[in-house]
Amino acid sequence: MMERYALELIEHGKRVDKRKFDQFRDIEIKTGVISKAEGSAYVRIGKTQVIAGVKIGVGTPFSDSPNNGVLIVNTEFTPMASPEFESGPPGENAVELARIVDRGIRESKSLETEKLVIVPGEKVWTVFVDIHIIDHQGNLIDAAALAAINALITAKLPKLEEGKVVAGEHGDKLPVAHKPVTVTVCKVGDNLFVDPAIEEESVVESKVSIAVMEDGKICAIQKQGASGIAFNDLEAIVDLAIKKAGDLRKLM
Amino acid sequence: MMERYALELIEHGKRVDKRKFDQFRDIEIKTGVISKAEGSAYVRIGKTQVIAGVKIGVGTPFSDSPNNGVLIVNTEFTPMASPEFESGPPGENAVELARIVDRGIRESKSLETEKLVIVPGEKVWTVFVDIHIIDHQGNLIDAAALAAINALITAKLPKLEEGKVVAGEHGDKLPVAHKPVTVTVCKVGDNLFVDPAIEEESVVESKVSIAVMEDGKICAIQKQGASGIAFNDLEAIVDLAIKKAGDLRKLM
Amino acid sequence: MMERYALELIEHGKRVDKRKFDQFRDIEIKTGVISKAEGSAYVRIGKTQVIAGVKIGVGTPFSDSPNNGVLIVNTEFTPMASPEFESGPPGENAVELARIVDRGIRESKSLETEKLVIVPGEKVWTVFVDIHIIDHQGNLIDAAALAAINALITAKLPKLEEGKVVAGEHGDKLPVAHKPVTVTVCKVGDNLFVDPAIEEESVVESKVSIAVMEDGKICAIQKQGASGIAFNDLEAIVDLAIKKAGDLRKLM
Amino acid sequence: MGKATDKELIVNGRRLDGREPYHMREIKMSVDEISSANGSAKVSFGKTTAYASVHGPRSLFPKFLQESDTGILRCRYNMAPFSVDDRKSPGPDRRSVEISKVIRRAFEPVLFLEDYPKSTVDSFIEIVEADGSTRVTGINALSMALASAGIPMKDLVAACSVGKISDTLIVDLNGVEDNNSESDVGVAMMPQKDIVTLLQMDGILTKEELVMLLNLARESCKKIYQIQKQTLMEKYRGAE
Amino acid sequence: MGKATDKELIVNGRRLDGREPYHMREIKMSVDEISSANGSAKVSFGKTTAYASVHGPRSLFPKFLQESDTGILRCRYNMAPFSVDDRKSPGPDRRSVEISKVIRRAFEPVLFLEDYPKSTVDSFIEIVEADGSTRVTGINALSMALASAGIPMKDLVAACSVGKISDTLIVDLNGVEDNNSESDVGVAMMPQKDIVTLLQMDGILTKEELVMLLNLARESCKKIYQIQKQTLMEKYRGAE
Amino acid sequence: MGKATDKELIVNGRRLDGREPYHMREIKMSVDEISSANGSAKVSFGKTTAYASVHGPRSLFPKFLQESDTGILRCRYNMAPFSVDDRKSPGPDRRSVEISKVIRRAFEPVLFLEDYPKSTVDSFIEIVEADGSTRVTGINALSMALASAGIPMKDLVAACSVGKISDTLIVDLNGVEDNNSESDVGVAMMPQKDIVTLLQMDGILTKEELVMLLNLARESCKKIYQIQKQTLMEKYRGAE
Repeated sequence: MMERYALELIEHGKRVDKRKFDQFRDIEIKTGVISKAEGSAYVRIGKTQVIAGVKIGVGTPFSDSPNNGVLIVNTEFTPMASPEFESGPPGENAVELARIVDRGIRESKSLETEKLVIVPGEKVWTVFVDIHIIDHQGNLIDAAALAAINALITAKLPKLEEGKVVAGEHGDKLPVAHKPVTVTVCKVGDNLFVDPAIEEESVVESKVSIAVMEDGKICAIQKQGASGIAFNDLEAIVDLAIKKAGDLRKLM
Repeated sequence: MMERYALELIEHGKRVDKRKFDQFRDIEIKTGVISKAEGSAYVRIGKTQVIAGVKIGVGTPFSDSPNNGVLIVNTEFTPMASPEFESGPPGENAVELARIVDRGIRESKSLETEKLVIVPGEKVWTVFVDIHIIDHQGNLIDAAALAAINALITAKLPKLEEGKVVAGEHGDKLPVAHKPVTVTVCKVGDNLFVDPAIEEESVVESKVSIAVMEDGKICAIQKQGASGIAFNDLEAIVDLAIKKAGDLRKLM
Repeated sequence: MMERYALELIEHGKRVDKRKFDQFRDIEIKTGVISKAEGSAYVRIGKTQVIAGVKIGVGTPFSDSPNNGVLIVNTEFTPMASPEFESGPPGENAVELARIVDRGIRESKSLETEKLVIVPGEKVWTVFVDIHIIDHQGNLIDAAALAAINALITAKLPKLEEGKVVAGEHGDKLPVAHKPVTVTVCKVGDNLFVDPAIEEESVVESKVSIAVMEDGKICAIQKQGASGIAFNDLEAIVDLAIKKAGDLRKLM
Repeated sequence: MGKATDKELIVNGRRLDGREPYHMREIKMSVDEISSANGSAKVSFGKTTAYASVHGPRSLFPKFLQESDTGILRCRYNMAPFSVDDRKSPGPDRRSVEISKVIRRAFEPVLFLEDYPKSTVDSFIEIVEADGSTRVTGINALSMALASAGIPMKDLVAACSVGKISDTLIVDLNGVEDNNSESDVGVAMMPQKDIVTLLQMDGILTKEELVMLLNLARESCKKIYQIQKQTLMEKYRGAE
Repeated sequence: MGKATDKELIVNGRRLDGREPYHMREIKMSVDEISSANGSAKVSFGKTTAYASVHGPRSLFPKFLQESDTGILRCRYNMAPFSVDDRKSPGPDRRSVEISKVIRRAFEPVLFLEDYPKSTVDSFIEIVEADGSTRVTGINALSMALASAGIPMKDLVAACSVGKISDTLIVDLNGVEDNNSESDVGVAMMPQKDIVTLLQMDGILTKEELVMLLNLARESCKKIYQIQKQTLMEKYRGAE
Repeated sequence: MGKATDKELIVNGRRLDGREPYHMREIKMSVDEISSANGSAKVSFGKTTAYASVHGPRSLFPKFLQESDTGILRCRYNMAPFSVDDRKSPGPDRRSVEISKVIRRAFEPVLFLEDYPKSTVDSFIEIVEADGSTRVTGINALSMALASAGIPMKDLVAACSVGKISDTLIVDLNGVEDNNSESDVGVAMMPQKDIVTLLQMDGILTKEELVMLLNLARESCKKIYQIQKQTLMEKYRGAE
């Protein structure tokens, strides 16, 4: 029902909640919401709610990058957040979301992993970013990416004493060099729009998530959806993402 | 059929096997039944049969208790023992049983883990208690707890040579300071009784497993079953458990 | 359809592809087909295609054989190779195949694990033999065993620098002392035959896989199939396997 | 589980966070936090924070799980990886399997499941920050989520933890108290009917101490119930 | 698998436990050990001890596993964690997956599974102590469990291990012999029909040695069969 | 992912393997490599080698997965354990779960799935040697496997990788280039319809660089399409 209605509206240039095609729902960002976490952020886009928490521990580096800390981004689609989510190991959508968020951070070299070495080749900081979906009302990717980067830029390293973490005490800020922002551009017919509400999401033919850096450079792209995109439409999609990423960044 | 019959009997103050409400079926305890195990016990309560085996190996301590050995209690409900048990990883009933038995031992500080250190902070004894159900004819929890503590109090530490276990040779007794006994009190209507046969177990409305120490102190409680218990009934349940625990202890 | 036809033919002393009972389909063996692997072999028996790849890494020895390298044989029945194979962890047929191939190599002492020690008791070479089924058209066991031994005898140890493997560079040959060959003898009624095509395989009543060494000694046997075998038939089965193993070995 | 501390936990009759023994931490409750669910709530006791949501009653699939004469309740208790000092690996562990079971048991007595044959009520508790007493906080949240979903209940369920620490009986254990207590007890009740639906106890107590703690828990559950009721009334005032 | 020993395993024609090469260990057999099962048995060869139980024939669920024209046999071979020197992690490993399969194959020829369409016979073997020859001990137990369940069989199945050690052919390998043998062979037979239903061999043998071992195994299976038959007759004498 | 190298990757305008920036490696394609499948193909770009096979359209079981008004496409991308420098553990990891999804998405637009209600087209890609650009090589193979299975398609799908390395835009990254690139882009297209069905990009690019790379990818896909078409025509010439 709602889906057909949403589709008809889009075809007439309108949206279920009267927004413009290039308009996000209202956005709320709160950081430091989980005191047990080294960094955390709550992001609400419309009714979509996400918490990202950063936990930092001592680990071993990967053998092929002995002088770098480790970044691990993980998402669980807890069934609390949507009647469509099921218990169990992450499905392909949760894996894809985590990997898109991961690449936005990793490929922009936002996290300065070379500064996360404790003992070269042996001990490094392992930075876990866990994204917990509280309420799924559309556009999870942009919300999750926004929560992740906000949790990272407010995170502090744990305090070390004799090589062991002291629970509850913290030292320097986690070194984060960039603030990539991810914008997902949706396509229905010839219409491009951003920030789909959940009713709109189910009628989207294809969408492209694009992570954009402060200087407008692009650091990650992922096409999604069951339809193809005309080659000649790609540039307009990229342009829209870059424009909206700038708007979103102002909220941070 | 049997269930309805069991229920009617209980409501008339009787039981399927003519026992009194506060009476256990006949109990058999044999220790040292598995020579490959560091400690073992076979317990039969009526037709319910359980074997507990203790295996002790060299492990690393948990980082938050570097000067303590490790206790791990595990149960598998092998499908051999009941047409209701299925192959696969432990279900919630097997997990709950293992955790109830575990807490009875752990919370009473029966196993003196501080005496199980080989190299402080690095090497400790890890004590596995595995409970194998042979025949499930009711009251698994009490049988399992009884088998576990009997296996522990008869267990010996492996012999160490140059930091390695010598297979088949043993040294000192495993240090066990207490002998908690678990009694599960069942409730149907206003009737309290112990040691349910399997036909009775399926009509039990709620039950409370209580681990009791030598001095009558309580070291673990778990309410089970789909019905609530009137607050004012709790004390009588605890009293009955303490009384029967004393009786059971005489068999050890 | 094809199965009934295959069965009728066998009962008349014939086969679907006009072969004799003791005749293999044409066999192709290519080694060195995967340059990323330390050793590899492609084997085709009729339309059945298998690739075995050997990867060698630095690992720790088993505690009960500190002065031996480690051999691990693994098979995945990728669903690519047959409409009957399903995704997921190896089923019982894949496990059985891997273990039959493993025993043919291990029990013949073909891989000289005592020569695979880097630091005694601490570091040894771990030799993985992974068997990838490309096309399943019958007689996977003989094809897999043939691919595995051919991959092993052409494998080279990785080059070590300061205890670490140098990617892409190799040193000495992997020490392999024997070349066992496995032949599976099939039984339908009173007929014994080798190398079943897939249509024949589904009507086989029982079969025996036998690994044979250069000198005709036997190093592993596994009976398979849902029917028993008359005790008095066993010797003829062994004789046929020994004879055909000699033929197969000439192709290596 | 738990990290020991060397500090005295009761000083001059006060706990480390300044509370008197029988005082609970600051309690925050709200409902309808999750628009995708049929009912939801968020409850904090101090820093310990739980979300709960309810989906259903809805048809149960696959069909072989259905019971023809009654509905079933399913419950999942889960801790977010970042909710604890050392990151928790995602997915159920033995602790959460057991807690999910006893929480389900704590609610089965209050629902009219026989009214929903072949159906399931799916309930979810997510602990986003854990500073002790997580399971009882989750139960308090789930109780309100079920109410906000409009699912008929015989009574609300209120829950709290009590325990013994430095020979003192206390109410509402926080994380450091939980890890260092001589004994802790979790209780869930139908407060109007005076019926206990969850009871778990760890550590050493005399019977007399246990009875005193149970009475403390009963009183505290009644206070919690008042807050639950008031929160629901403020939200759904129009409907009364 | 297996820990080598430096000891001589055959001294003056005797094995370390005093047996002559062709002698089996003490064999104990009993049936109806597990009241919850349709049939059950317990068998020991020396310290090696196996329980077996049978549930069924019973309807098979989920339905897509059913075969319309025949029943199926399912088999699970499992070792208790405490049954071996180094604790075995619970759950199936590759060894037990393979053994479960070959044991199933060892019994399919003796059952009339076509008499139970859409049904399953579920059989379970639990090794509670392992001192060599566990799979054949389990087979002997399962054979008697099927008989005690009253499931029609074309013949009993009897099984034993044979092997070669210090150039000597032996019967019924114990743990240390198993770990140090030059070769070991597991055989299961329908003893009255002289049909082999399980055959597995490891290690190096000439064909002549293999044939001698197979004959030894046949003789030993016949002895085991006599004990099985006698145990069943003593138990069910009244029924004959 | 990836091991850095200290070498210069572009020397005198040539890549380490001697290629000019826009040149692809040697491409080999063949179809009907797997007789057990309805369609199959093998494609190599240099050392990178992928097999693909297709089973179906066939009925989908269990039934609750069926969609009444359309067929579904399932896709599995997998790397053989021996295909990479450090042995890959068997089984899906997060990378292969994601790649399987985007590859499925790359083919859904070209199939007439609505013609196969309640059915599935099962497609499999196995990478037996991995030297960069494995997913696009797999896509090229799967495209031909679908064609060889006789499944109607709106267009073939051709795919290639492009990227930026040492400030140079290049086509068809090999393994060492993949691990050291400043940016890499994977593109799959319906070449006759000029429609993009897969687009993934990693690493830092200006919008202008991205547009140039996309155009390079389009040209390369068209070349690949020609080879696909020719391979199919040579094989199935008789059918035209």
